[in-house]
Amino acid sequence: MDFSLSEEQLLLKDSITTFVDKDYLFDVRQKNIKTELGFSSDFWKTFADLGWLGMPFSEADGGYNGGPIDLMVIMESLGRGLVVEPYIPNVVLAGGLVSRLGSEEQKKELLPKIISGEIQMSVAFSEPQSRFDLNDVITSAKKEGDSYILDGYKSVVMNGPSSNNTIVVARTSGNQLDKEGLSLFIVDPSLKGVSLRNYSNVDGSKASEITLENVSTPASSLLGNEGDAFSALEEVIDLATLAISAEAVGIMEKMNEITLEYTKTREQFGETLSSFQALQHRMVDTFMAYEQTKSLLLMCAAKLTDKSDDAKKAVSALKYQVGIAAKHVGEESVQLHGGMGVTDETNIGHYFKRLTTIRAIFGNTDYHLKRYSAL
Amino acid sequence: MDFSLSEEQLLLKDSITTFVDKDYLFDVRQKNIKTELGFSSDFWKTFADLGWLGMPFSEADGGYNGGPIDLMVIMESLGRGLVVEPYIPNVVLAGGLVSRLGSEEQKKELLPKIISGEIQMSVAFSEPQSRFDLNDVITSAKKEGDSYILDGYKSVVMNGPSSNNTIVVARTSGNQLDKEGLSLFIVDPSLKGVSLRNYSNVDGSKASEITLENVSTPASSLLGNEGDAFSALEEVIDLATLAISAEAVGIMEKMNEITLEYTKTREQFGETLSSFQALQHRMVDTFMAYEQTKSLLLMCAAKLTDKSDDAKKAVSALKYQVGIAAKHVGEESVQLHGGMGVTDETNIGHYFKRLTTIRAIFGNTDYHLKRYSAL
Amino acid sequence: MNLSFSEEDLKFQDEVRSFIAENYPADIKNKMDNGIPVSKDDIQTWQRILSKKGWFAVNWPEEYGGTGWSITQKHIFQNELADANTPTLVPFGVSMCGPVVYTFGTQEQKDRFLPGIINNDVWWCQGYSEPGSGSDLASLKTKAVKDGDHYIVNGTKTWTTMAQHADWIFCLVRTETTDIKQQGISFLLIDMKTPGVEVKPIITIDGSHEVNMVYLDNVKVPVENLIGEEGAGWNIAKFLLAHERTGIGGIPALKREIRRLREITSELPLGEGFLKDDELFMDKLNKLEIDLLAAEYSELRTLAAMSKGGHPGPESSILKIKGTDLQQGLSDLFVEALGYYAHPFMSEDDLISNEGRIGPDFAANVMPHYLNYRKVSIYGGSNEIQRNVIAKAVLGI
Amino acid sequence: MNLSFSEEDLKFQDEVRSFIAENYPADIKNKMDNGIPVSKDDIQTWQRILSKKGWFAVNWPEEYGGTGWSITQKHIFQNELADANTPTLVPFGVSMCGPVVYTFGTQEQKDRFLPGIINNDVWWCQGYSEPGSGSDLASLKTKAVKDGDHYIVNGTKTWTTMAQHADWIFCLVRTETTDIKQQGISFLLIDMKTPGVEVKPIITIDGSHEVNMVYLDNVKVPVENLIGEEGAGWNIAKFLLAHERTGIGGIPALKREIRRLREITSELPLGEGFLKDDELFMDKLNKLEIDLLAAEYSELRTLAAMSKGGHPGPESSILKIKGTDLQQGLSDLFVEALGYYAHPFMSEDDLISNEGRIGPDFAANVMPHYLNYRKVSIYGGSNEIQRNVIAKAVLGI
Repeated sequence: MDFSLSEEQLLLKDSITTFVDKDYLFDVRQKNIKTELGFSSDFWKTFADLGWLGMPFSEADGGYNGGPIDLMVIMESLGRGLVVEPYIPNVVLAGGLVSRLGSEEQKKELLPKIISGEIQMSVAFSEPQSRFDLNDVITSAKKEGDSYILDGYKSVVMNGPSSNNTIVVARTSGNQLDKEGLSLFIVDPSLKGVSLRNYSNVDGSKASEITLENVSTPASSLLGNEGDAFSALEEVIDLATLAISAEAVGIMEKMNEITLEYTKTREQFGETLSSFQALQHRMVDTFMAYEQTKSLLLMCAAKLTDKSDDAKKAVSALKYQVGIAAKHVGEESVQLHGGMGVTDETNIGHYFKRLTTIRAIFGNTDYHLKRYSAL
Repeated sequence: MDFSLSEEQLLLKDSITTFVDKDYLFDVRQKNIKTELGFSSDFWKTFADLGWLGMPFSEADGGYNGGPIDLMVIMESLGRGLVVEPYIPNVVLAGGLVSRLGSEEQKKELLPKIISGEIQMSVAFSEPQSRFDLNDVITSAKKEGDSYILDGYKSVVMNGPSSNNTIVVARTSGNQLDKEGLSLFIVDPSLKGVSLRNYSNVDGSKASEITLENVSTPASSLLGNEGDAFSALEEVIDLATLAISAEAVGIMEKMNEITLEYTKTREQFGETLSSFQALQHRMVDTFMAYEQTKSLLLMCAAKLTDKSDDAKKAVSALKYQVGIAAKHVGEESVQLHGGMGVTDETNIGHYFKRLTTIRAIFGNTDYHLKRYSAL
Repeated sequence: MNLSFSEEDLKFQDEVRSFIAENYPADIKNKMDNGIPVSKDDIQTWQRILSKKGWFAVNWPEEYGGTGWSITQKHIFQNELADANTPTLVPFGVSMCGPVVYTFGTQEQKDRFLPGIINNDVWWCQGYSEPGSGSDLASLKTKAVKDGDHYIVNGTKTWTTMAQHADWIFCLVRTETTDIKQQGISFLLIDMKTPGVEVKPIITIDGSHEVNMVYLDNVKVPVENLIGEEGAGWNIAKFLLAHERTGIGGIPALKREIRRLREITSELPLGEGFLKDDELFMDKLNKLEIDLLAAEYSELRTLAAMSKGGHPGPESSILKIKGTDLQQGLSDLFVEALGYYAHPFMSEDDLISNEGRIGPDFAANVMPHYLNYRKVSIYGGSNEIQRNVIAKAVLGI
Repeated sequence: MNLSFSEEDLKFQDEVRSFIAENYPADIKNKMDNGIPVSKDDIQTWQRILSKKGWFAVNWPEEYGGTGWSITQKHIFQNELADANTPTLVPFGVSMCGPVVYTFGTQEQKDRFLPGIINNDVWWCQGYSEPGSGSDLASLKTKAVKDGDHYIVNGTKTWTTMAQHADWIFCLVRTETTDIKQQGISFLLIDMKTPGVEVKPIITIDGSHEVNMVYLDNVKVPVENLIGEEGAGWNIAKFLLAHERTGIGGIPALKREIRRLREITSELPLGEGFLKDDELFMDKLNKLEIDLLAAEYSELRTLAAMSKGGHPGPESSILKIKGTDLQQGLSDLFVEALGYYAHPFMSEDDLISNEGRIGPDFAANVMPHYLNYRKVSIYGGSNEIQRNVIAKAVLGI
């Protein structure tokens, strides 16, 4: 049993940490999220240049053969920097689906561009009624000649606004909750009948509501076999859940550090906050919450790497724990900052906002507790 | 809106408090619970002499017309003294059922003796599978001529060992979970086919497992109408739930006092425990837990007095809160006592044990949360 | 003990309910019901309607324009206001400055300041916190130096809610530097139009502008604006903090909001059913409702005790902690209810124009509310300070 | 990073499993599986079986009879022991006194004391706590005054687990009174048969006799029983506390118990079904299982770090807090599972005679276990003390 990172993973971690500490400054981030794009295309280019975008792809696809542990290393480090660039929706979700299900043509067309940072993609998997159930899909796709006709509504599509292509989950057969009958389509958002409503989320990321009205997309845009998308979709979302959990662990580690530092300097009643025992014990508790989550993160990354039988269950255990710890660490960090914790100017509140949205993304505690129990 | 007690209620409270503080000493209690009877018949006589046993009964029945608020006053004060004498099973449960459902004859036969302390009674309402559902009854009663034949098993019957008569809940019709078809029988434990296994509970009270095998009890032992017992049973258990909640509130108030006192005298690292801020804040939290519970207790007593539409819901809200607070206050009190909290010699651990059994009696937090939600 | 409403109470309830139904302006109601921010004008309009009826300064002594209502009547009134979802009454004048003026002020001061508060012509804000002081309020540094018939005030106040709308500010200032920091503090009323007063917005994490920095640079304040004795300000501050805390729990609003959340669980689709089918979620809702019930009756107990004389004591600290816990907990449950739809951010302008909401109608305010409500355990004396207060005053440690 | 078992690890697991299956005495197994208290003899028998195989002093250096196993092997071994529900190994000799002796003792002391520990001839108990000391261990008052080639020891030790069975006690004693209370403490081994040693039982709220008072009245202890330098006892105590904490979490036993509780939910009738149909209960069980999984991997991380050198540091405090939280939480869930059937009390004699159990077979131990486990957050350095340790050592405050 070995918990240590490989040489390469340590180098990767170092390289991201250096980037985050030196270049990804808080005020730069704050400016970037207020732009139309919502992030920095220069930074995205850097990610590509440093090889981070290619990490999860096979060498055959032009990538670096990275596994779940590499992904964990990347996201934990990006989390510490509160990096808003859309690594998960673009690389992990869309790239993950294309690399798993794509035809040789589709892979050749899309993966090199994802790896080089030329294109942005997204995956439209949720609907207003679906909450976190991946199999709950009303959006329909009907074959007509050489095309499919898509109708439906996809909600809160991460990275939707800047996506050159969006992978849409649609139902080609079966009933609303069936796992069978789901198909994926690589949809060009400029097609007739596709309308996007773009917006910012509270965490600074961008998303879209997508309406599909009688959209005709060529049969060649089908990704994978018709009706057979569920298991690949679930696998990719599970990997993305690991990724976003790693991001949360990075964020919590950083928030604990910032808060501890703050309490060591802020004085009240003639003493630093850190000298009050009641606050000390609460900081010990947030530290332990972080440690517990980190342990499950490592376990989950290992089980996904080993393709263990209980890997899915490990994902749900992890995300459940992330939800619990994120609320605990997030709220306590703000509280211990007092008034400063709720101002837009200081970084702690922005870490808090991202940590808060992560609680729900890919399923909240209730959802994953039930999934854990059912698996 | 008026939260104050009446003159009479204040006198009642004073009288019990005086008894508890002066006569009901911890070592006396500890000796008494180790006897065969498990409590003091002298004290029981005192309860009768001071009129406490007659409180809940109508004047016509020889009582004092006391309502839920009087019952609350009694039980809160008895709780503070960790009184083990079986007020609830005998007076509130058995007495409550007889006074509600009894024929004139049954009432004349039994109530004066309950009020004078001459007899002990109990109610056998739970079964191994029933957990807290009053309507879950397998024990059956079949009419045969002038008798009923009882068959079944009743579990953890409070005050069973010293009962001259036990009121048995049995099913005369319907299926296991039906609310209709439940009947009550006043069963003489010396009848053929009745066997008792008597024992002590961890809180020092006594209970019995009762097996009924082909027991023939005269039709005159039927209490109330055949098949119609559920609503009276539910009403009496609700009142008993108020009573035991009041006992818990008294216990928690006392445990908080004892613990606070202990932390003010016990020194560690050259300072009293009470001077450590982390402990102070925790004692504030246990104090608040007590206060919150007390508020619901008052609300519930008032709603039962007014026979409000939402009185049942108030009972479940209260007992849910009692369960939460009892665990919190109980465990923290022991923890703050350190090693002394777990020894048999000191009173705090015995308060803790009673508070712990109260968490389950008449339904634990899960049961009452569900009932609250369903009502 | 009797907790039910009398005949007269029920009649009073009808009267209040009818009055609100007939007099609550439809445009303001529309904004409130749809999460569109209300303006200062809206609030002023509504408060004047209440004031005209004599129902604004509810808690004041009758001689100054109060109602003379019983505890039960006040309870009913607050509940009816909350049920109707009327704008929260701004406390700085009517609940804070007013009571200070009629309790500690001279007759002249009463005559001068109370009418403006009660008829809503003059808006107040509170100058307590300072950048360095935080929970340690008494460490405040803003200085007021006497210069003839004026004080010259210098310093910075922060977290000043609604300062951008206020005409006057009541301030704690240091008139003397002593070894015991609670001494030498005075309570001063300052006209915001005085030269040297500057207000700068603080934007909070929910994106709203509610609080401000208030810079005081050689501000000349007439000595007749001093309330109470010079150096007696700390007592007034303590009096005020206890007053503030009873209101801070916001129980009636919580009752409306939890009812609303229960409705929402029947509206929000979930799979082929609704959110109400989710037992785990409903458990949390029910637990919170029971907790709220307990807090409501705790507040009633405190109010009942107060009605028998005496100001709210340390019990108000308990109400503050429980009330703010519930506010935060409920705002979090709303966030959970929405799933992904809690994430889209709408600016205040988006909301006012009422266009392009994302997801369910009520969604836009939910996350901002959660984020904004982080403050409630921090302000008005942080919940940590409240625990210190309870430990000292109630537990005697 | 690689957390899976290698081929050899799996082979090792098989070996351990087979050994236990073949060598774990049926009568002891029967007692353990049915909640009948095991005797000192039972424990000794089992520990000798392990000792003979060379699997008793698992963590000791090989030169003293240890196994030289890898972290993974130790992990596997502990899990297999727990899975088979074997008696918990008594830590006072093998996990506490032994490591102290081989780390701080002279060659002579090693030769004299280690064999008795490893072959289970000599039973040890721990003389740390005193009536006045509690969490403030260093405030201990038991005095050892040198008198020629002996110390004369006077004082009282308390909470001494298994003192009634012990042959020897290792004690912290004060050999010098200094301003800094951590100084002047020495580590002394005392034969319980020495005149002046008296053991008195302390009965705990679960009704069991596990702990004792140990009175030391002019006890003559040869100076060669001093471990380490005179006055260096505090360092040894700290070394030992850290050692104790890693084991205290009891993760492997918790894993067996939670599996058992899950089985029980399919056995316990509830209405027309079983307890497992109760979603609220199962949620709590699942939450606890996830929490336990996290604690297990936290422990593995700590062990892995230790295997790369160094003693367990403040991380052991985290494990102690989490492990004991889980022990208490799980024991409470068992109580909840039983409903009313958690209440009947069976004395130790009732259990040994194994007659007249009330309710489900496993019920008799459930409430005593819950009550008894209140101690785990108190002993071995209370969880409050552990938080102080973490604050200081990990957070640097």
